Amino acid sequence: MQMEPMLIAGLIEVCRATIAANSDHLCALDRAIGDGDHGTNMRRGCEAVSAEEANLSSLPLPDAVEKIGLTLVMNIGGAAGPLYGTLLMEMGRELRTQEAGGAFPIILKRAIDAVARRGRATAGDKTLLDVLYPVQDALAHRSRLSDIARRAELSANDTAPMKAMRGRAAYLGDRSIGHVDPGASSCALLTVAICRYLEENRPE
Amino acid sequence: MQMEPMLIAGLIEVCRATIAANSDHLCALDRAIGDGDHGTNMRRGCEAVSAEEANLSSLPLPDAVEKIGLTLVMNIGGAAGPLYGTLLMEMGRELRTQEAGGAFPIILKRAIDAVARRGRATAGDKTLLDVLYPVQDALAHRSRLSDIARRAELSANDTAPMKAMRGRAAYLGDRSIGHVDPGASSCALLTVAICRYLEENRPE
Amino acid sequence: MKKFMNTAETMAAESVEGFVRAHETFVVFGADKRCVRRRHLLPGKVAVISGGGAGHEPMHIGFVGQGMLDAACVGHVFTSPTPSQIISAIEETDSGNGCLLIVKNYDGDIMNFEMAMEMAAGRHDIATVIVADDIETARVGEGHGRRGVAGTLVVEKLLGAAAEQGMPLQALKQLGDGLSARIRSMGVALNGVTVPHTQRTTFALGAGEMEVGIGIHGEPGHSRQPFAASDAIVHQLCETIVGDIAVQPGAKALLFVNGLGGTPPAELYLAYNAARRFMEKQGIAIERSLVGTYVTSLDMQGLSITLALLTAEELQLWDFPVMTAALRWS
Amino acid sequence: MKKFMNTAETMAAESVEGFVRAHETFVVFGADKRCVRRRHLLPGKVAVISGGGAGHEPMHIGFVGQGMLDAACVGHVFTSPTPSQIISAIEETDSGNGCLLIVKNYDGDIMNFEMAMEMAAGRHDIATVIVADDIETARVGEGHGRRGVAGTLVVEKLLGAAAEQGMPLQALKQLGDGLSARIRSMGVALNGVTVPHTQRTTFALGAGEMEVGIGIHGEPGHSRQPFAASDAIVHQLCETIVGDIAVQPGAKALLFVNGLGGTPPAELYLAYNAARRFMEKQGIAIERSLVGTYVTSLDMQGLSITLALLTAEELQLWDFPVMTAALRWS
Ligand SMILES: Nc1ncnc2c1ncn2[C@@H]1O[C@H](COP(=O)(O)OP(=O)(O)O)[C@@H](O)[C@H]1O
Ligand SMILES: Nc1ncnc2c1ncn2[C@@H]1O[C@H](COP(=O)(O)OP(=O)(O)O)[C@@H](O)[C@H]1O
Ligand SMILES: [Mg+2]
Ligand SMILES: [Mg+2]
Ligand SMILES: [Mg+2]
Ligand SMILES: [Mg+2]
Repeated sequence: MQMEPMLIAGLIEVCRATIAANSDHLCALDRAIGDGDHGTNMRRGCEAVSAEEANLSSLPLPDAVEKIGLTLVMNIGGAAGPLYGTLLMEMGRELRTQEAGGAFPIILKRAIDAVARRGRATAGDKTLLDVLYPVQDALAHRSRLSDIARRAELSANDTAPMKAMRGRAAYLGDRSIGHVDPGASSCALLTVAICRYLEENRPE
Repeated sequence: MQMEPMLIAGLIEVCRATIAANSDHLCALDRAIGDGDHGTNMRRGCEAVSAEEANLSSLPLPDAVEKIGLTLVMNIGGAAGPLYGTLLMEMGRELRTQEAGGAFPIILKRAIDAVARRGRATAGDKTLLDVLYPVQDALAHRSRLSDIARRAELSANDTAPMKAMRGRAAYLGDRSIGHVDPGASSCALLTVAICRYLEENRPE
Repeated sequence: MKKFMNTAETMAAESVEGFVRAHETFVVFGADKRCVRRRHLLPGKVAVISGGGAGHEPMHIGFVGQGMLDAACVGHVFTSPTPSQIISAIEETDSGNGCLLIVKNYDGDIMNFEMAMEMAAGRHDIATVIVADDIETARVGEGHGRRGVAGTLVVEKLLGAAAEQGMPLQALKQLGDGLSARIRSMGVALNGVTVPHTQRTTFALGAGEMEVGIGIHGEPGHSRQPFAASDAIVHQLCETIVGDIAVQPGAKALLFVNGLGGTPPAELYLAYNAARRFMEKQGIAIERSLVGTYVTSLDMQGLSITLALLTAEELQLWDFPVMTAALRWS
Repeated sequence: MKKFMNTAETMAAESVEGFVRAHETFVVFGADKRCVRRRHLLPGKVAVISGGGAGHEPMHIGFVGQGMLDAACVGHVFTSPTPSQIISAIEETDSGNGCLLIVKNYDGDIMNFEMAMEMAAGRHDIATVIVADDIETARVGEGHGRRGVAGTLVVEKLLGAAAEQGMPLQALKQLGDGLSARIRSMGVALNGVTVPHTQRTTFALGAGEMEVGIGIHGEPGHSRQPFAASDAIVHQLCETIVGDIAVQPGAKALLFVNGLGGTPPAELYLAYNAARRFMEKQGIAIERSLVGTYVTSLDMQGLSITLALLTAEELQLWDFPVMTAALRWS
């Protein structure tokens, strides 16, 4: 999987647009079991990354990815900032150490583990991890892009029956059951958008 | 007009009952152009007088009337306390100085003037004075009790088109127009009740 | 209407009792709970006394203590205290140097304090300062005067400090009377309030409405207007205030943004920010500031802005140590 | 939803700006307004820093000043500040004696402070105290801990006083960690709040409902119950608190009734009155009291009750002079 500056710019834009279009929906999900700001938080982060896009495109891929993570951390705040930020910062660092290409599923796995450590969370806690791990799994099994996207969507929906063990939703205990986790939802939306973009702009 | 302890007790009870029955209505009137407490204030005053009834009946009439006034002042607060209190305190004092009977319209006139001084108000200011003065006038013209009662009711209604110049309602300026003044209304209700009671218990 | 209360009848009394218990190191109930007074009276000073209906907390009980009031009387909700309460406060705090009564310009307050003064006059030397800082009412009634609202805090602070420093009664009265031309307040409400006894709101506002020129008794204000952005609201209040008060070049002022009970500190600070900009644009030097919930109208959502043009001496009185529940500095 | 605001995006920033201007004698913005800090830092002491989302004012900026915090970071509404803000606060206030970060136990706050600490670790000596005083949540989640709510004020006051008196970093951390078992809070809301960005309430309550066990981010609480008389509500909160904290015979305590933003002082004092009676019946000596609006959830109508069991030394730290916007005594 060979990334190019054009591709980075495209992905940044596709993520920004996806979040912008779904910001209200994500806030609504967060209102049900959290504090109602997840859409706003994600939008602020994506806009900050977009604003940096010119600088980012000139960087080597690992640096660009790490920088995107740092930009998210330094602009989002809340829970989403450190979580999405750690994901990308770790991914950038892993990309840098594992210069040889091809090991992306492993890189992603390590980045997701870093997110789990940051959040002191595990799979099943009703968080974005419950989308990230299945997506990584699909990737590791060389699923098609459309299947990865589908897996992300299903996984987000699968958070509904879970009882939240981390984040604000955990304060609700059993009352968190029956609602889709906002972080899982944003993660699925982004995964779907990225898969679709890659599908359409497949570098072959 | 010869007052007897029984009559005093009866009047106290009739006033208390009238205010109790109309307390919500008086609060509603006060909500429209004041702060919504006139019924509550009057009820508190009447209940305090009722509680004192045993002591009052043993006093000579002027003392009893003055004491009723003082009890109103010391228990009502707000605007109504000093106004109704002054009315009865002055009436008691006048009754004492003018020992000879028969001059009740003059006694009442002096007491009403004291109320006007206390409130720095005059007829036409949209206050209880706009019931008190017409009632005194009817009394001076030796109207029948039922006519006095009717005059009180009409006078209270006549405060509706007036613009308030005193009391909280004055802060509303033209917006006070179109509402019956709560103090005028309580005054009319009491007058009607007293007239009816005297009619039924006419000491003849 | 949801309030933390048990019964409407006992609400004011329970609240005052909680207040006294929370601040028992420096306040105490007077006899029969007719007033709340300083625990440690300072002999030799003029007693400074105020009072009013309940529903305006922390005013006035929150201003009882060193450097401000010696006693405060609380009436029923939105109802002036009775003369018996006021007489009690006078008797408990007058150390022979006279009493200054600070009275908000409402007919009910005026009449009750006046009757108390008449009844106590033989035994006590008493003077009265009437606070009438509200801006809107002067335009409405003809000559019956303005209401006393949040500016009362400023008058009580300055006179309390002067009394604590030994100023005699007549000088205090003169100082108080002189302040009235230089303190102006104006308020806006985003909702009406529910009087506990009646369980009904005093006036109802739609989602897009606000009531401008309100007082502190839940009475409707001067005009109903479409709800607007904070800066527009603040601008209107400030413009009216500045248009009504004689601002000399080089004027020094205290700017006070007061919450009416249901408005949180964050919004008050946001409004203060705009008010301060406005005043400074007018060439008024804001030398002192106060932002908070001090003079309330039950749980009314809304605020008032007070501008007090003060002399250097008056600013010093503002700075003078105060040790009360609501204002405290040294 | 009617709020004094201009735009949702600028609300928090405008409010903080108003705050800084109103209190400019003792607070000042840090670089790029990333934090609010003491104007006059005291060299030689450990820097005490806190922060959190906006919407809880006056916490934490209202606690910046002599005897309490050296700096506070404000995030967006209900959103933890970013590591860049926290790092900025550390850099501006660390005089070489280390920094104590006081963090409320929310995953967002914990993670942002943690990342800041990792990023600044090389250049600064940093310790963290986590405040987790909320009572309800421990019953719910399994072991992920309680929320940090109004008890944060108590922790910040005591640690701020100790730092001002020269206590070194590790001793401060020990003191702070030791407090956590002895401070408990529980809150109740009478309405949900509207987050300005979304213009929607976080949860909706009917006229006869209340939400018990709420935090301060507008999130729903532990259970929805029928609205009740104040004494019944206070009784439930107090009973839960006392059942959750190890009260020794002869225990001395601070009792703190906190308004959540839309509840007026009179109601808070009424609730305090009942809480105090309850605690004293349990044999707990209420040695200090605090009643007021300090730790808010935007304009939420509601309150929380905090009980802090304190040693004689800790009571002295509470009494130690403090000079901030929200707490001030000497
Ligand atoms: N400790 C945690 N570990 C992993 N994910 C978490 C954790 N806490 C929260 N999240 C995720 O973050 C999402 C909420 O993000 P957001 O609303 O932006 O932050 P906040 O909760 O601070 O308002 C949750 O839906 C969940 O997916
Ligand atoms: N200055 C005044 N002179 C004469 N009557 C007045 C004056 N002020 C108020 N009133 C009367 O008092 C009534 C209001 O009484 P009430 O509601 O009990 O007191 P408050 O206005 O203090 O709440 C008014 O309706 C009016 O009739
Ligand atoms: Mg959220
Ligand atoms: Mg009234
Ligand atoms: Mg009244
Ligand atoms: Mg948040």
